[in-house]
Amino acid sequence: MADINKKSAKILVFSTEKISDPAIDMAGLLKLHYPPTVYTISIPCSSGIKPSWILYAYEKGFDGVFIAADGSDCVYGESCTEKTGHLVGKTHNLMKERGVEPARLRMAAICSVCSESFVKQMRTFNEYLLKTLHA
Amino acid sequence: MEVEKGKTAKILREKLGGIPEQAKENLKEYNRIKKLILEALADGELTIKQITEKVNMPSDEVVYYLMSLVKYGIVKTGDVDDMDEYYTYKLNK
Amino acid sequence: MKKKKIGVYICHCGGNISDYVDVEKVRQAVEGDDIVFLAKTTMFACSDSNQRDMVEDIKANDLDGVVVASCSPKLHLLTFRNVSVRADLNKYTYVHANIREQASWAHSDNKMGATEKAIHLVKAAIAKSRYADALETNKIKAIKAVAVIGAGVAGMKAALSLAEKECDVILIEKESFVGGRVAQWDSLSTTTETGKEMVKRLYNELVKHENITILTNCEVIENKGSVGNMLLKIKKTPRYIGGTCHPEDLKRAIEVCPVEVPDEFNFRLTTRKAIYKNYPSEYPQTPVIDIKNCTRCGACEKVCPAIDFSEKEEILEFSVGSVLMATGFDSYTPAYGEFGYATSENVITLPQFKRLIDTQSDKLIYKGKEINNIAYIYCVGSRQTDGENTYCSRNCCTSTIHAAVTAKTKFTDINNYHFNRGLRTYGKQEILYADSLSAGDIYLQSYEDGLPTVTLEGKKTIVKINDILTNGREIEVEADLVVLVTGMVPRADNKVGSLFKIPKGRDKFYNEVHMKLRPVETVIDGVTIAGACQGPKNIAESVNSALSAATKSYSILSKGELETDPLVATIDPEKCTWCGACEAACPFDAILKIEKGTKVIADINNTVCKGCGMCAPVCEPDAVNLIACSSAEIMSMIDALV
Amino acid sequence: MAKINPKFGKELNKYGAVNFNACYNCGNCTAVCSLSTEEDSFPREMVRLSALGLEDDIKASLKPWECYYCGECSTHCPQEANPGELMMSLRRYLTAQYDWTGLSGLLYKSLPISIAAFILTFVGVMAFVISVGFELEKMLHFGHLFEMIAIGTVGLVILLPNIIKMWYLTILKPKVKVPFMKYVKSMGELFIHMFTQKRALGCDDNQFRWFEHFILVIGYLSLLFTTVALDWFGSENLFVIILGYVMSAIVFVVTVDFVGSRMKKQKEVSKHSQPSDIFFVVWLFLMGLTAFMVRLFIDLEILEMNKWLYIFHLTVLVQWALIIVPFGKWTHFLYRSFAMYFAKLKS
Amino acid sequence: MENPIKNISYDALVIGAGIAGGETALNLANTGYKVLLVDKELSVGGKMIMLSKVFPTLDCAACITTPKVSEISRHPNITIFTSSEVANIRKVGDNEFVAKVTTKPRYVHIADCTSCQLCEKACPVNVRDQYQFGLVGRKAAFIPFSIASPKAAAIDIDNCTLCGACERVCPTNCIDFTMQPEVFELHVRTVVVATGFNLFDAEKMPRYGYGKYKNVITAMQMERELAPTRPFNTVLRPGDGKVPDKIAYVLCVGSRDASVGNPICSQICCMYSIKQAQLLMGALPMADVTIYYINIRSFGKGFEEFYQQAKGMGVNFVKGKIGRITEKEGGNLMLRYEDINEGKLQEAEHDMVILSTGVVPNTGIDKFFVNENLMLDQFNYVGQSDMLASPAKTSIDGVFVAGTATGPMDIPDSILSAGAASSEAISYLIKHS
Repeated sequence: MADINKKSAKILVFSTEKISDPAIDMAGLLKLHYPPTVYTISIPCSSGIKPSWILYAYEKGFDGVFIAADGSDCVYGESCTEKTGHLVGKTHNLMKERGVEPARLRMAAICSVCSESFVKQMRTFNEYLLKTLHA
Repeated sequence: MEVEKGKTAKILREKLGGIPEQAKENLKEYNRIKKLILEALADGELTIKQITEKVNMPSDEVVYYLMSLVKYGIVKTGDVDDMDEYYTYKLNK
Repeated sequence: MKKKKIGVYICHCGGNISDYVDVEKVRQAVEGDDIVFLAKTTMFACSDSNQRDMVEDIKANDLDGVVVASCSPKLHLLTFRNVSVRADLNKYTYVHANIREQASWAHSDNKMGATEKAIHLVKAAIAKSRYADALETNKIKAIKAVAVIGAGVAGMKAALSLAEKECDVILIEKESFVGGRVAQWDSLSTTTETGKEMVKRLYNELVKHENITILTNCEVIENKGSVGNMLLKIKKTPRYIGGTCHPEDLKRAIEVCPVEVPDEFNFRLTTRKAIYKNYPSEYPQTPVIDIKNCTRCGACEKVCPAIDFSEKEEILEFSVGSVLMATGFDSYTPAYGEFGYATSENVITLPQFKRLIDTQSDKLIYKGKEINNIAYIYCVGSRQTDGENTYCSRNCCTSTIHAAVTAKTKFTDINNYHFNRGLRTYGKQEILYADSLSAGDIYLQSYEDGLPTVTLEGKKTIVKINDILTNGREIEVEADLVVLVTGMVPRADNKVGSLFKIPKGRDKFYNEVHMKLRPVETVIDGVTIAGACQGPKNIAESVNSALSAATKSYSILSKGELETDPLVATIDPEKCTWCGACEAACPFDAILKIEKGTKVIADINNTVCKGCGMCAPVCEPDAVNLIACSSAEIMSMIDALV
Repeated sequence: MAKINPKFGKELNKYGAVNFNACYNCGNCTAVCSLSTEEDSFPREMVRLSALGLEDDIKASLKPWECYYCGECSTHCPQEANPGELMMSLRRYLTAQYDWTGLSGLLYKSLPISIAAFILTFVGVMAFVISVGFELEKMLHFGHLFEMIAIGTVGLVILLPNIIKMWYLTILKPKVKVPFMKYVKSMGELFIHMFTQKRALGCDDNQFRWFEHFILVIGYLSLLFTTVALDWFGSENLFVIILGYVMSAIVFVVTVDFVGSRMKKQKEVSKHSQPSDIFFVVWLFLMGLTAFMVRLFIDLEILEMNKWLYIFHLTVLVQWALIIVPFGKWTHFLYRSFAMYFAKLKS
Repeated sequence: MENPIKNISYDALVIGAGIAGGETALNLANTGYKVLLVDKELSVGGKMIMLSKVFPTLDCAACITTPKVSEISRHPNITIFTSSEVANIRKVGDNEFVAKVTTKPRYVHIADCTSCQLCEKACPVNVRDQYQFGLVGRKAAFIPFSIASPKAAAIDIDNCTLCGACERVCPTNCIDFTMQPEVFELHVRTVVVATGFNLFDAEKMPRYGYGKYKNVITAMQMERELAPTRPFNTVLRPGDGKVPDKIAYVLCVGSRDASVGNPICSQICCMYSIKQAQLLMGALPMADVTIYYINIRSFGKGFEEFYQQAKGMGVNFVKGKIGRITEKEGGNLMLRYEDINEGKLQEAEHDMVILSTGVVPNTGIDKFFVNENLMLDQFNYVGQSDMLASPAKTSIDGVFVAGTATGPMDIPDSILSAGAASSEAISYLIKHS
């Protein structure tokens, strides 16, 4: 089993209950495969993620963190994109301070039907992380 | 009338004066075919095609009875052949 | 604190999960956890018998919480919360793990990986379960009144249905008259009643109900509060006609009005004056002055004493418990030159054609020319392969055939040529198609990659097609009139939709929560959707959805009280130093500044807070946490996932 | 490039077509037809051409003749559009198109004109019998003469030019190139189909219908041969007399069955029978019956009665030879065989 | 044994516990009305509960039906009578109906059954399982299907040999052969007819060979083959157990066909066939799936996209109605059709054929009403007295109709129609309270 898992990086995904969760669920429904070491924690809105959580994830051993943001579809209002962007910027700074490569945090808007784009994101992120961290 | 629990079938049987002919026939037929199929499988795994030849019955009947036996856990499904066409079936021991 | 005791159920989902995830292995992996009292696998966790078993397990073992690992929580979170409730647990002690969509299905190519992931996911759920405490829902008073937005047939029927259920109804129409699209049609398919008669009948029923307030010329401009108690601000544009206007006076007023503008009611086929009424029996009976186009020349005032330019715009306020959206659709406007639209004078749209046949008698005349040969081009603006509208507009096939048959019956010497992409007269509408065929209508079908073309040759308008039904031969028709069968598109003006933050689907129509489980509800609590604003529909289908939405809105409010989610933000008064960052971040005005003892801190209005968590990351002292998504919980989940 | 003529349907209705416009082009008729092939797919194609009114294509087509009307397509048509009857109507329409005199079209489309024609010929026969003073001998003699002249004239003046027109419409006008040798080599096709209707054997309905038809054709042709070439009514030869009896009996027995089923209109094929169809079988039946009776009366020497019987027979004969053979349904005997021949040329 | 007629009162009687009847009952019950839900089958859930996945979202049908079904089963305001049929309904007042309902004996006391399946194991009988559409057998003592509700055993008395084996093994003694039919006389204030539809009997089109050719099956049978509780555990041809690789769908079997008496379009077959085709492509990646159609009717929300998706996945769509099917040696089938795109007659060989049978009315509903006339429409569906403005109203005041009893419709439309029927029924109950 270890062999299989070595081929993929550990990625923590913060997804949102109403928008990106359905897309990730649909990726499963459509049997669009991505590495099984991608784990999802679902929260109401991507602009509610605390930078401390992300830093904690690296500390605990996650290779990468991905924010599946609501984008303009957010049910809580259009300010979500801007706020999520802001907190990512803040986290990047904190990461730099701690010597964590900022590229290990990625964000993309995943709409509720963006299953394919989610899977693509996961695959490229995984490849990137494997190349930079496990090479 | 006090009815003893667990023995009510007898009461109905007496009331009806026996059991329907068709139910009896159906059971007999099932037992016969079940026996044939199980005997055929006794020597090893077979595909439905092979069972059909062995028991000399229409293949759709074999499918029906065999699948029922699979459902009841008496027979189990083996592997599919190289052409991905036919599965084999074997006794579930 | 006493150690928690929870039960874990891992679902096979009849193979959907167990074909790829070794559920027994998952069970064994979590069995030993200190708070896991029992761990079981089940064929269908959602089945009635398993639910019964769960209730028994909880009661018999005095469990404090339950974790079910099965499909997406979208499907069964509520189911299992209810199971917990039936076992006398608080529903928030329930935690769900999604090991189907996010494990077995997503990783069906890697059974070991899927199993490993499932184990982690269930462990994370168990970690979360440690923090999942009993929460009490907020009970709030629900105002037994519904605002129905849009007074088309769907809105009118919804209003009637609610009024019959002893709900107060505010029926709000942006236009000056009620009836929406149906008022624009005379003949309707499957009935002898005209659209106008149907609107009249519904209106007469509406006015019988004292608990219905009909507001025309009105728009919702502000929405405060949330389900149960929503305060709506409504802008009412004046009609500038006071009281009742004598019909003769009105006639004269219209005559003297010097302004002529394209008449939207007739889809710009004709013009109307600045003072107008679309048809005699229109409701409300009072005409209206279109103030945007009025030049205030005062000519009408002189002939009609009821006209009153001193009327002012009003702002009305209503408190309602729920909002039912029935804002309808727009008809697709073809692009310039699309099948000759706007470039050929013989090309019109289906709604225009329908108005044309309604307004003419004996002979069909368009632009002074008698029309005999009519070409209908289907799917204009629908089923686009290179445009945005990929969907089928559902109703246009039937609507076109109905219009074509009506034209043929009403006028002499009409030849109908239908250039279609495969007829979709579903259900009983098939009979209409058969009738039109028998009557001699000719249908030509284009290949998906070869739509018909409209060309102008001198004054002639030629429609050409490679007809599938004639072995792909090129066939041409010289048409006197080309009717573009335009589909339904979402309303271009979506101000009211944005006001209520109603999400849209791929097709840009309002999106329901679930097509089958919750077809008239939106993710916004208390806001339901009805009719064609949710997607293309015919009249009967719109009415069905309107009545469904009315039932849903009513059932939210019928008890006079409702419960809101306790999953809101919390403030740690110790840490809070009131900087105002959270207040600025909250899109719902749910954060207030309060004085607590000597300290000024933030406070959450629980009924308004939607629990989005936007306030949490902006808090420098980390005083804000979301219930069920607190830092402690998230971090313990991260621990479990690693 | 083709232009639609929506009025064509109305014209076709006059030839008996019913409800073919209802077709929604599912192709079921083509798919259930046992004679339809990948190379020759019908009847939907003909239904479509008719609905669009593409007359030139219809005139150039031989497909209507390739159908032997078993009725399967109509029985199973989901829109009840009667493709089988459309094919029948197209055959009538084409017959009218091939006929240079235009009389076929008139007779098909108008029952009153048909009846008038029958009355007119009857009047002619009466005028003749009055002119010969009701003398049976003279009538018999003239009748025999008439048959021979009529066959020759109708054949040369009407039918031959019509066949040429058919050839023009289906081969020449659509510019089908056919080498001369093919004309010669394919001749066999013409005769096989003319006498056997071989193709109809491929039909899905019972083979009995084909057999009946075959017997009828053989019976009719033999009867024609017996009366015309062997002068049955005048002959003393016992073999000829018996042959005539047998042949006429066959004709009238088979036609009784045909008339019967036309009357009952139970089978799909006879649900929509037109007057022209009924005239054809009834007159055939009457010819068989009266011929049989006339010879019988001669043999029984009931000569006074026979006068009237013969007048009846002669009337039927004249009407047959002057109306039904050149302009009526009889022509399908020729057109069908030639259609098979031409189809072979085209293939 | 004499059966006492039981008198009970309810606010509403809902006839038919399919998705429409169930939704109606829930809506009524949630607003506080007492509902009696009657179904002739052993389980509630109607046809939907038998399906594999549903278009266009591909949710599994069980995932949508089971939560509804368990909500219905548990609702304090809903009483369910399964194996029960309405004998007659009499209107006795302005807003009162008396319905006579007969319940066939199940020979199992539902409340005591734990669905342990020991009886099933013990039963020696094997008959064709109606819930698997005859593809596989079941016992005479059986649980209808795994997600049935009530999930309790039943005895198929017609095929039972009364050996008593089931009784002997039953741990709770819930099997009872002395059960008698019961007759109830129910007082209700309103009636909702949600009797659903029947599927066209494919044997009425002998040219397709259904019943004769074993590898010609109906779409409902394929639905079972694809469902999680499938009879063969994979997709096989019932003729010889081969994994099919060239599968054909024949659309419009018994719909849009006046020659078999059903001229209207069934409105669901195109979509369910496309759905099954997609599922088959998933289940048998090497298989070829061809759909023979007249017109594809993907008219609903997300339907057209679903159709295009199927095309993208490689499902073949051929325009042309199948005229005849003939069987070849070895069980393969020849399909004869005109390829409309080419205008040519074609023959294609497939190893399995699925007949997408249409929707036909469930007849006899009008006979329920003894002193009122429940009008039917020209196709024998329940007539709508005000089709556009009040689609749920029937010719009888106080009797409403929901779902496919009024004509073919898909699941979302059935649910909306049920919403409308419940709205009308609630308004009626309030008006007459």
